[in-house]
Amino acid sequence: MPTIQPVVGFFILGVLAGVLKSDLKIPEALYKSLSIFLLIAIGFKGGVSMAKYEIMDVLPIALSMVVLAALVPLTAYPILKKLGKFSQADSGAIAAHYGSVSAVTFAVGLAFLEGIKETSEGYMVLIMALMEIPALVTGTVLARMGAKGTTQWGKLLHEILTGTSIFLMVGGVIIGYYAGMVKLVAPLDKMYMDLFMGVLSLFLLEMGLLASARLSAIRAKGPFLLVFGILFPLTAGFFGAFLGAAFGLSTGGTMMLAVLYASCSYIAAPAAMRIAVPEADPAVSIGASLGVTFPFNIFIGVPIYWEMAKWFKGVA
Amino acid sequence: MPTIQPVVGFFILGVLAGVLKSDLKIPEALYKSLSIFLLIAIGFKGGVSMAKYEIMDVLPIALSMVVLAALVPLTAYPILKKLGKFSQADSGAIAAHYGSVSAVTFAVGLAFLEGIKETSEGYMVLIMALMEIPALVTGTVLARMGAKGTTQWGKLLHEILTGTSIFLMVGGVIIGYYAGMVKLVAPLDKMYMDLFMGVLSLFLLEMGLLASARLSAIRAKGPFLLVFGILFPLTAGFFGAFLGAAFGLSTGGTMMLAVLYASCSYIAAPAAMRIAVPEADPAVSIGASLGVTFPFNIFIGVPIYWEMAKWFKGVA
Amino acid sequence: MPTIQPVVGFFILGVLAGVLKSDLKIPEALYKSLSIFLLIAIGFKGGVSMAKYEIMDVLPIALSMVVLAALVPLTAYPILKKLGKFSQADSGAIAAHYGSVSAVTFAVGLAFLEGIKETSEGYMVLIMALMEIPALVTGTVLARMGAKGTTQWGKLLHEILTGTSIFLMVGGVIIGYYAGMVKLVAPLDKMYMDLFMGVLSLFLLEMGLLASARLSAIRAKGPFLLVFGILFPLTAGFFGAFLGAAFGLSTGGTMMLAVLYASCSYIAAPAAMRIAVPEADPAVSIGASLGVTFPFNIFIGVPIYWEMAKWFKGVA
Amino acid sequence: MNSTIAMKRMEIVIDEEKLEELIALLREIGVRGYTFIKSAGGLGSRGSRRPDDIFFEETNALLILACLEPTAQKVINALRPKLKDFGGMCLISDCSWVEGPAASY
Amino acid sequence: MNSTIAMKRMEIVIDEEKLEELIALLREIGVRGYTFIKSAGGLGSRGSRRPDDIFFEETNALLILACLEPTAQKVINALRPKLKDFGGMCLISDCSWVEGPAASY
Amino acid sequence: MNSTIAMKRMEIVIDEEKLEELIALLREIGVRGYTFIKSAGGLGSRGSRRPDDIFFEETNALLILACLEPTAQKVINALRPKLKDFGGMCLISDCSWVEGPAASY
Ligand SMILES: Nc1ncnc2c1ncn2[C@@H]1O[C@H](COP(=O)(O)O)[C@@H](O)[C@H]1O
Ligand SMILES: Nc1ncnc2c1ncn2[C@@H]1O[C@H](COP(=O)(O)O)[C@@H](O)[C@H]1O
Ligand SMILES: Nc1ncnc2c1ncn2[C@@H]1O[C@H](COP(=O)(O)O)[C@@H](O)[C@H]1O
Ligand code: NA
Ligand code: NA
Ligand code: NA
Repeated sequence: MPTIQPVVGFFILGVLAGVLKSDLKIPEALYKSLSIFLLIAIGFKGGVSMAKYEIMDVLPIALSMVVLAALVPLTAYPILKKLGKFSQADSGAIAAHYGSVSAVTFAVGLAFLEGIKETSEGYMVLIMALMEIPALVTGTVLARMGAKGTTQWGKLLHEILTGTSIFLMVGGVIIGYYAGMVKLVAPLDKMYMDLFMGVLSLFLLEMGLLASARLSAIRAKGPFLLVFGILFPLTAGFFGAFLGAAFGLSTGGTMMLAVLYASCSYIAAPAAMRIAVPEADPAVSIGASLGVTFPFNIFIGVPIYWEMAKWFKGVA
Repeated sequence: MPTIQPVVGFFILGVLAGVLKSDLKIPEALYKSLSIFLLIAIGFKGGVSMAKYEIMDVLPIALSMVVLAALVPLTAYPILKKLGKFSQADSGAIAAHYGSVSAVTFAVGLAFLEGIKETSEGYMVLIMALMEIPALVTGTVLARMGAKGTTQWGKLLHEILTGTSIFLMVGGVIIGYYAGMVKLVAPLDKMYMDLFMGVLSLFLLEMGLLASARLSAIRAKGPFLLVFGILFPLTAGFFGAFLGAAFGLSTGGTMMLAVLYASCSYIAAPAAMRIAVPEADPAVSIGASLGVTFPFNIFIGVPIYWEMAKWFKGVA
Repeated sequence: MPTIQPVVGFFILGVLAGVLKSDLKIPEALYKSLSIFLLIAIGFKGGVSMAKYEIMDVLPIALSMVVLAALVPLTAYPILKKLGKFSQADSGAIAAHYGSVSAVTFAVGLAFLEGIKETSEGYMVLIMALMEIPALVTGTVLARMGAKGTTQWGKLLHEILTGTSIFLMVGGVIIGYYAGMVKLVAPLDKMYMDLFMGVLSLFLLEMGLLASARLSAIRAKGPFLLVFGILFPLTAGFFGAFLGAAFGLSTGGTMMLAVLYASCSYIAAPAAMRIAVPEADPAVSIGASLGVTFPFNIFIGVPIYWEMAKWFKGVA
Repeated sequence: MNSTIAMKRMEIVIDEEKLEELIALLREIGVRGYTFIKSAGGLGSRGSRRPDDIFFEETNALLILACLEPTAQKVINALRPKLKDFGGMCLISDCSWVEGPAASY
Repeated sequence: MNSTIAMKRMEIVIDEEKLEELIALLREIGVRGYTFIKSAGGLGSRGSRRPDDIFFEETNALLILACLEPTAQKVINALRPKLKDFGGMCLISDCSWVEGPAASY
Repeated sequence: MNSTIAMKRMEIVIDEEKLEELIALLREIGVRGYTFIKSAGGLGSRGSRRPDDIFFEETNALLILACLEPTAQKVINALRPKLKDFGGMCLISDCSWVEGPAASY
């Protein structure tokens, strides 16, 4: 079993600060700046390594993986509704969160690969950006099926497509791709590549603070969400690893696809669901995704998805 | 024609975010922090490379180029007044903006030279800092000629000299010069040199957002300002390139002088003009300099000034 | 005498900006972000180099130095009370400030050693973090001896132990130590080590601004505090250097211990004293420690402590 | 109190996003002065809105307006149909304006 | 002013740290709307509190509350014993609420 | 409302840059309590001032002051000559102060 990355220690530090009621506070402007940096950097890194592929060769594979991502909320929804006894709106909203992805979990996955000197396909980042769309749309449809009142589809699609996350990641991919093509990655990499891990560490510190504040929100449905928040990503990750191997990705890429399927959103999805399903309670979905699944994934999930990837690649 | 730098792609990204009404926002504290960084870094880089010259050798040349910068607003003023039909106050204020310089355009110029592995004289940055003074003073005199009410010269000079831009750039020059002399550039360069391009990229993202918001302000005088905002910097840049070659600068330095003459201010000048010529409408001058001339310069102007510099150096 | 580090030039720049009433302002969010960075970085650097020691070997030495730190406020108190004619509360509070330490002075000391290619023991940072405790507790006891009203010991200890400074430094030490043990320092060092000096430079700029604003607060007791603020750290530093040599530290480590004893707090101590000794006037203690002792230490003190360390090591 | 003019003080709380629209409305009516503060939090009929929630940036703006009674009535008339869309509340009370060189009301 | 309801306007200034407690208290009483602003500075019996002091983050919060008279009296009664611990002040004045679709008072 | 004291509530809006000067003036008069909020925007006789304009940092400060009538009159007298230099406005209204342990007025 590979060693745990030091960077995730910052998440524990943040949780501790919350638990011990330390007066540590991350300025809001810093939190936002770090997330802008990470989104661009993730996109940029992906774009640079995408410059090595013929874009047309990978597009069909990438798109299939994106479309298949709609299966995740479709699976999550009945579980949440039947077993979890959530309302239709809440079930749909939580399903959308789990179908969507977490850029920071993705980043921790990349850091993990870096630590063990492995790589993954650059276009994984594009898949990540695009996966939001089927997940959020499916989640919304499920939440609103048969409900009265019209869904603000226009506003929702605008929010999804021009929301900070997708916008900056896709922008980063394009600039990184261009930089890779014209061989001018050089001075930008000092910032977006070399500092990636350091910036991620500060961001995880804040994530820890947030997670410890959010956990209390899920108290009522705590036991169910604890089980769901661990077993569901494991299952989704298993499916992702299977798909990755089936599509012939590298072992690193297979793991990253498992991470994408397993991770769930706590930035883009809450913003979208607020518009699409305002009657859902955001405290529950954020509490589960940030308080349970996110820490599970970065500490335990990522190494497991790596083992899954190796196993599937051995089988395949 | 050399390739466009990836870094300017971030400007496009910002403009797009504005046009598509993305919810992307750069926190104000980040914007200010980036500009503090860039001003120090520009000064520091310049100071370090100035440490290679005998300061007394270059001072007379530098001062002449600064004094000659007063010609720019003197030329711009009658054009704005006669052809543009602006009020005296507005003409003077816009002239001051175009006589003054843009540190970010300068930075893009440096990035361009870095991209093609060329260098320029370190003291260009000192010229940039000093050029503000004749430009803003001349612009103020023009705007206030024969106007009633007294000009607050004391307050204006204090604003110019201790304003954040000049203060940090000159401070950076002095510290960089000292660091160069005592050969202790080392650990500071990891920040102020290595990260320069990365920080610039984030700043350009915000510039793009601002530019797209500002363009609407010039609608009334749009066609005139569009033509003026492109042809005037081309002419001023041509004059700068001529001067640079005449003074015997390197090709890179010649280009940078052209950039200085061609670029126009949207940070220092607005602040100064608000004090000196409060009756001028800042929306127009900022709209023209940030919405038209700045993007023109960073995408099209800089490569053209490079060609001009090569041409003049060939001739000279 | 070794050359002055360029980085401290930024402190002068900040003071100048204050004196000249420049409109330069460091956004509050940047100031806080920089201090979060510096605290983690100091801890992380220390932790990484601690990974080279057997922790049990150094613990007794480290703890003795921490306990002996209580001597500093005990010495300062009678001087402040008798010679300085301060109230009991003020004397205790100022004593606590001078017994406590300044992480930024420590950082300047590290930068100094880096400049002359010397090193120090990594566990100095742990000593720094722990030294706050005896200093603040002793200062509080002195200030409250015989005073009516109960001391809020619980709240005070919570403030000291979970206050941002100690929390982040100790957190950084642990993560750095872990990273050092598992040999995964690599991508985090690009941020927390390489950028240390650059971030410090921006922080010193703000310190200069603050110091110039704070100096006016000590006008009434100015002459006494000026003498005290210089002679006391020199004496404490001398004692620290003696101890360092006696405990067998390296020359660099001996100097750093002198710096710890000589430096005084203007972040952690004010926060703690506000809770423990609310009747003391914070303007005086912050004015003396930030306006007098901090600049003295970073410009003149640090090189002197280096000479002291060399002298004691020669003697020892 | 001498040297003061009797006026109405209006206090409007709306979604921060709608502030520009409200200001445009006020300008149309001919209001010559107002003061606003952003990043306010609150509780209302649509639940609570908090400026420091990192996930949802739902903030209110508070606008204060001193004007003569007829203007106040005009503002109310213009505002009432919009209150639904804007959300929030509008309070009115009596106040006195201390006369100074400027008369921005 | 037509279409308005006579109400009480309460204005409370307390330590920002105590805001959550105050809000909990208000909710208990059954208050249905309020607006607050953080990062306020001020001077009071415990000396001055400034939002921009880099060493001491002592800030106040200002809370504004429009409600009917009986609720106001309930708030006063609940608040008075707490005022010592909360610090700060509480002002009350008359105001009129412009009727709109929502009635968050 | 029982247990309250009748007072004047003053509300002053000025350039944020002038706030220190205003506070000094208030202290001279002997005012014992006030609350202020920075980063306010507004429209007045000198045009509009916006806290979020990245090019021009023109912001107002809002200061609220509860005091007894004689103090209020003193403040007005001291403030009126300065209003030109300070810019801004000053409103006065009636209010009641809820009695508590501290009397910072
Ligand atoms: N009774 C009230 N007192 C003070 N502020 C209120 C009151 N009712 C509503 N508000 C404010 O108006 C905002 C929007 O209200 P609503 O549209 O009813 O949700 C709330 O978030 C509060 O800031
Ligand atoms: N007379 C007053 N007018 C306005 N605000 C006040 C007044 N007295 C106290 N305050 C506010 O209440 C806060 C706390 O007051 P205190 O608990 O008395 O120190 C102060 O910092 C002021 O912001
Ligand atoms: N009638 C008014 N109501 C509310 N605030 C006002 C009014 N007139 C002026 N102000 C405020 O006072 C500031 C300065 O006003 P002035 O000095 O007239 O430009 C404005 O920016 C507003 O914030
Ligand atoms: Na997922
Ligand atoms: Na120019
Ligand atoms: Na000390």
